[in-house]
Amino acid sequence: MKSILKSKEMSIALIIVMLSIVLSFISPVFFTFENITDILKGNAVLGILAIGMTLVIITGGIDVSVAAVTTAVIVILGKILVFLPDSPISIVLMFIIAPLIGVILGALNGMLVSKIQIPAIVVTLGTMSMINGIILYITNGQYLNSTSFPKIFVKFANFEIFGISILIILFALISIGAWYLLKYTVIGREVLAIGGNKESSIRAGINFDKVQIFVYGFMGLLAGVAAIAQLSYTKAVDPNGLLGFEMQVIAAVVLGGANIMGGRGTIIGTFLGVLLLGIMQNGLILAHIDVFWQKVVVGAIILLAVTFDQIQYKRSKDKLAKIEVEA
Amino acid sequence: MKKLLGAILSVVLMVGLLAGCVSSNSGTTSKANGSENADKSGKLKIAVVPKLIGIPYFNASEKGAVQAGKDLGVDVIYTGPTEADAAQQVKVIEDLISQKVDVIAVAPNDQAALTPVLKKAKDAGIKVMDWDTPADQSVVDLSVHQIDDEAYGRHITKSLVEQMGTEKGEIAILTGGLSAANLNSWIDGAKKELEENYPGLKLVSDKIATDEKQPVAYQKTLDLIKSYPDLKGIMAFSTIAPLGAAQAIQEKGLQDKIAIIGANLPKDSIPFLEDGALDLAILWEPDKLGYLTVALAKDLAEGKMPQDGQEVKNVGKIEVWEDGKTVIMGPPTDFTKENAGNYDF
Amino acid sequence: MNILKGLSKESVLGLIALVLTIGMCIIAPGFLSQQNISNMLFQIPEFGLIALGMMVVIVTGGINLSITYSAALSGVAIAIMQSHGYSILISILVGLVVGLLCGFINGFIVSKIGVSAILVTLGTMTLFEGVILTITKGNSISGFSEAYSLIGNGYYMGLVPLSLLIFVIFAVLTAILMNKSKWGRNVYMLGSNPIATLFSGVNTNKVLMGVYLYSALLAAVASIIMTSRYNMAKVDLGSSYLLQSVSAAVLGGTDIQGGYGKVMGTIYAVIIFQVLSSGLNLLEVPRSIVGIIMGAILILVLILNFVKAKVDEKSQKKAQQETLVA
Amino acid sequence: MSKYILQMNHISKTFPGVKALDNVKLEIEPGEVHALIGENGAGKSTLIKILAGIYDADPGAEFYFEGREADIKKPIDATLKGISIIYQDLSLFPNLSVAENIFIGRDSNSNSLKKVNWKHIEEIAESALKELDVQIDLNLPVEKLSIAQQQLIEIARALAFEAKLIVMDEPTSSLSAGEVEKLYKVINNLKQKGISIIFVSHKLKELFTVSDRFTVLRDGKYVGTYESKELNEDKLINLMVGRQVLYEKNKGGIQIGQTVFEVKCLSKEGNFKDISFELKQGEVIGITGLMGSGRTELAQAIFGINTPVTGEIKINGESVTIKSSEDAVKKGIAYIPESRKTQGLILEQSIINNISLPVLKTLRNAFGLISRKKEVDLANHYIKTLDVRPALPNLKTGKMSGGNQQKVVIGKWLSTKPKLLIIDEPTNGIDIGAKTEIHKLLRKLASEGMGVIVISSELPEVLAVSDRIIVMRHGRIAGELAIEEATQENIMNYALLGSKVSKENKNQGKGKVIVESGVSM
Repeated sequence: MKSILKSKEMSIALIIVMLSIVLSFISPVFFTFENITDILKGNAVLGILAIGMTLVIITGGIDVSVAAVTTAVIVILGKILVFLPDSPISIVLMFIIAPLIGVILGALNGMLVSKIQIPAIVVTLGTMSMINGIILYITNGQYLNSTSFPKIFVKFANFEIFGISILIILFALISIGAWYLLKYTVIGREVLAIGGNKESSIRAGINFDKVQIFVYGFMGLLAGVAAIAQLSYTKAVDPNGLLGFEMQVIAAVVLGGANIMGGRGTIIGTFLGVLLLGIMQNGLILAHIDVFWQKVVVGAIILLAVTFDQIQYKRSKDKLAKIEVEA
Repeated sequence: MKKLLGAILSVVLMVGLLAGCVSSNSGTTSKANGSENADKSGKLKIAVVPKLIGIPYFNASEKGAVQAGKDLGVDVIYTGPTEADAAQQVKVIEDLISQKVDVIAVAPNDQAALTPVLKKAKDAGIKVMDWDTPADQSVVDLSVHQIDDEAYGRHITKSLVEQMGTEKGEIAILTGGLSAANLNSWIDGAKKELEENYPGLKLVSDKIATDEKQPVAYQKTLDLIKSYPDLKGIMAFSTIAPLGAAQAIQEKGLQDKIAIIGANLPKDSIPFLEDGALDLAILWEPDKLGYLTVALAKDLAEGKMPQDGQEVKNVGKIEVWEDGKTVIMGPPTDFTKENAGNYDF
Repeated sequence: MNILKGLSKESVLGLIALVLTIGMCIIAPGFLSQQNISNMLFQIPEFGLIALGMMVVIVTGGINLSITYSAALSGVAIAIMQSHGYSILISILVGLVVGLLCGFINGFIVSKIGVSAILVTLGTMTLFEGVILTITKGNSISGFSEAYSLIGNGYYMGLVPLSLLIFVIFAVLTAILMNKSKWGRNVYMLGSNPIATLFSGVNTNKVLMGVYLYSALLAAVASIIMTSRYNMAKVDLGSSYLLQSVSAAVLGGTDIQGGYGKVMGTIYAVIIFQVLSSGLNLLEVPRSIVGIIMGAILILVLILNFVKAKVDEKSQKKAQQETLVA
Repeated sequence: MSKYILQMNHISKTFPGVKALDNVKLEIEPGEVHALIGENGAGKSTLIKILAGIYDADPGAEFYFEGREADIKKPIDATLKGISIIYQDLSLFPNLSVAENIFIGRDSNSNSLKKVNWKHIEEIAESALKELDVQIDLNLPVEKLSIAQQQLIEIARALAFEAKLIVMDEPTSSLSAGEVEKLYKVINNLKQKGISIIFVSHKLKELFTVSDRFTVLRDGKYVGTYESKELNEDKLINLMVGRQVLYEKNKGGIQIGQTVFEVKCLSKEGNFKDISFELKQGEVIGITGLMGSGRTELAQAIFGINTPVTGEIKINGESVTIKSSEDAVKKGIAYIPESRKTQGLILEQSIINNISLPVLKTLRNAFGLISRKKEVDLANHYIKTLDVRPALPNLKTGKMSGGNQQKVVIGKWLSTKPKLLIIDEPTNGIDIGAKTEIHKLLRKLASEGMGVIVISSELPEVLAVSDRIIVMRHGRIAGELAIEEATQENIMNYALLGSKVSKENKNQGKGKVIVESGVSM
């Protein structure tokens, strides 16, 4: 229990709490059920992608093609949805097709990273540029609204349980699922293991390539789910809607305490990272901060958070390095 | 040292290779322009450069431009950067100069940024005009405006007041990007109208950027509604922002409380117009603008300047300002739930 | 594969650049026209400078995501100075100082506090963007003097674009600094193994700080060329170069983990990108396809490098063991 | 059933161009501790890697485990059969808990989505640790443990896998004397359970303490297998290197000159306190002590890496402040760190680049740029004087043997012409031939006027090179011994107890005494 209090998650949780207290003083609206659910709903897509990215980053990789993959799935889904009948089967079908396409694209990244051993950032930079080009070529940026989608889709998108949107539920399910995966499944432990020590993991009989393909595939899978979420959120296909989104995803993950060199990262941390970004976006308008200053504030908070975290980390390391000196 | 020398040498070689090309080819280029194009197909080459390609608005313009090309028997090259970045746009234009087109019509991402390259185009004997968004007026031969910017902004303010049904209360402005010049000039027009005629309306915040993304506009609108519970109206500039804003209104069921006027395309707005979340979309018909641009470009290449009140086929009557080169396509079109279905963009 | 044996990564790339250039000369109409050549020569410098600035940072095992915004910030500073009537020289100086300040912030947090570069520059990227937005309100700033526009648009001796000359000077300077100076050597060593470098009596903090300052300097120079060429400064000035510059550096053979990277390789990569982009445009290939091809080339070249490295390694092992036996 | 648990016959391994193993055999009895010994490059690690399933042996090999032909293709196959390998650099996951580290690898062949049973994992880990009779919090991440504890985790992992054969590769290289004792106990314990152990080590004395039998390899060939009682250290060394190599205790009595280096009351919180000593021209000071006694911390503080410190440092009588390693080099201090591969060398870089690194400033030409010629000359000079092999200045140092790597590091620091050379564990992981060479070199440098401080945990080494020995304990100087009075015993007494117990042994300092490769800390 003690270790939890000292963990990285704690410091970001602290920042969130402080920010929330300040914001609720400034704006009474902040701490309302409606606002909180709006924040969660608005960041569900970010959250789902960030969770996939957490696994990738734990293994020491990175995937900058997430936004492109998600958009690709959205575009394909949009094209398919038009032909689907107005029946629940369509929703089921959507939940089969979207993750499937995502997995295929993600596994492609995984294959290149593991088999050809190209650094992940480079592979995904390449696939990002290719996928973006293909999307643009095919769609020509065509915006598609929900009028042509089956009615059931709109119903699905607006679905709520006790006032909680299906998007938040989706996000929650994914979070819990990924948490379970990391904590309670063999592959999840292997993800942490190869991030912790590549050499040892091979000696321990862990199939390094398999795990890598898995994490990128899983990232793709979540990109597929995120595509459904984004589509439900905007109820429209906007091929440009996620341009540059990968940076936010990565920012959320690293803010959540995952180590970009691998080995460290938790679902709860990432969740907090997403929350922090969401609250900042939301709070700046609520706090009536001049629009032009908003980016300055966000940048400064990111710098403060990472600096603070690093100083903490150094301190704990120094403590560990101490030896007993006779008085 | 050897390696460094090698490196420098190879750079020199590379440059030399290219430079060598310069001398060997400069002869042909200088004699060229009109004749060379003519002997290929005899058709005029008209390049239409949007701010970026791959967004609905400019796709709609493309349709009109291409159609005009077919109708008028000219080659239309519709190409632009993939991001609304002035630097990229300059490169596109530079490449077009290399392609030796006859006319370049550009919707500048940044007025000042394009001035040098447009001058270069002119020096190469290419006719230069702007469309959609004004370029530096000293370099263009013709300036095609869909609309008078200030009048458009004022029109949006007036329409908002009309839809709100009151001249008192809080309103907000959403915009695509803080650095979009044409959006900014419309917003300036709208603000002028507010200041001069509607002192009762209070702008709650400076223009709010939505990054040309629907989810961002949606989120920011939600935040707006929450922080300003008395908000009565929203002006949403850019083709995407109104959709996000309307979506927020729709989902919160505030159709009757908050009026939204958007500067967007009818087809995308239909669900929101029908629902009442979006009260009015005000824009022009971008395909007509594309058509008009090409039509006037052809005339320009043939040495004809437009006349005030001139009737352009498939577009309608145009207005030409006193300077003789500023063309206004016409008044904006109000898209309502009744007529929105009639348009294919 | 055997043909490539013994050639360095850079030479292979140079060969690819040459083949592409020749190919384009043959298939793309007007590729050899004076106009196109001069376009390419005008377009290379700004991108080339930013790519070099990125490369230097990647050699240390870091990355500089704030490079384009620090360039934009310098540009804005120059534009503001000029529009307030200060002389070109003073404006440029102020622009350089502003750029170096950006570099200093990155360098300080990376070297002194030890935060990983990707995090720091992610933060400063947003920060610098915000600062520019706050200053400019998102508008572009222009009002440069005629003389200033010569930097980006003028010719030296009526033939070579001035900006290209500036680029070549800085490329040579970078090559000399990286390969021949004490600092440059330390940069490579630091990129290979920062701890051993520190244990060799090298002040690694200073070296890293130098890297971020130099990266910012190159960005600032690029911004001088850009502001002059585009006659304005704005928040997104050159922002599309960010990921492209990473691609160029990596395509140029720079090891993303640090320790390796050559100026020449990066320049070849920049030339490849330029030739492809101009050539494909002349061929009227849609812009979107250009992106696809660029991505594909990046991955293909890396696969080629991978295969070549495998082959080389094998033959080297053999050779080495033969000498050991003998 | 044969009497051996493991039988490897006709094992050869050919790498492209070189035969690493040539018809080697290895036979292990159940419940024995078997020492596998040979110089660096003799083929020990290749043999172990074949056993571990990392390499395939050349065709014709016979490989039986528990009387059955063993088909080991992947590391995990070996583990599952009951062969556990504990590598020198350990195979742990710093970010994972103790329990998980003990358990890991068992599930790797099962369905990836199978549920991890934490209770089961903890039970197994707990019982394994119990067998070893150690208590470590199961939920602690391994990175928070000491090296000794980590080693125990490795052994516990082997036990959890019900290993019948455990290979320990240099298990004591980073353990303190007390911890080594504990390890011996654990090994005895395992032995009693009938578990066989293959023990790989350079420390001969240690091997005689624990091993029942020895298998000696030389140059990839099998030399023989011997009972422990048939051998003594001389014989063993003979078998290993084919010639007699002995450490000779330093005679002392050299001419000493002025004080070249002095520290006064040097302290750093949590590292060391009130350290004062002087180093005279011509002498070599040996600093020794247990792991965690603060000796490396002290050296790194003097070198400006472990700063800030309080107290005074004087070079040639002049007081200096050293805030960084850069300062230290400027003031004429050189430090050769204990970890050659991470701190001493840049493995991806060439010999030239490594040697020239600290002296780049002096290699500049008229334009202030690095002169390639000067650089190559410098590298070649040290390659020649130190007999670095292979003598290829452009070779990446990562591709060289340990001894030659160490020579490159020494060359790098000699190039700075230091007034003071501190060398930490100078011969760690280096074969005996190269060790004596390095010792001779250190003596020679001192006699030429350089101040030399040798930090080592190998007492024979300390005794062989030093003129004066400083023993540290818990961050303080526990005692100082002139070489004439120093013995392994009284050094140990200082290191362990903080006082000299001087009974007999007085005359051991005199005359030519052969110091066995023995006790180390």
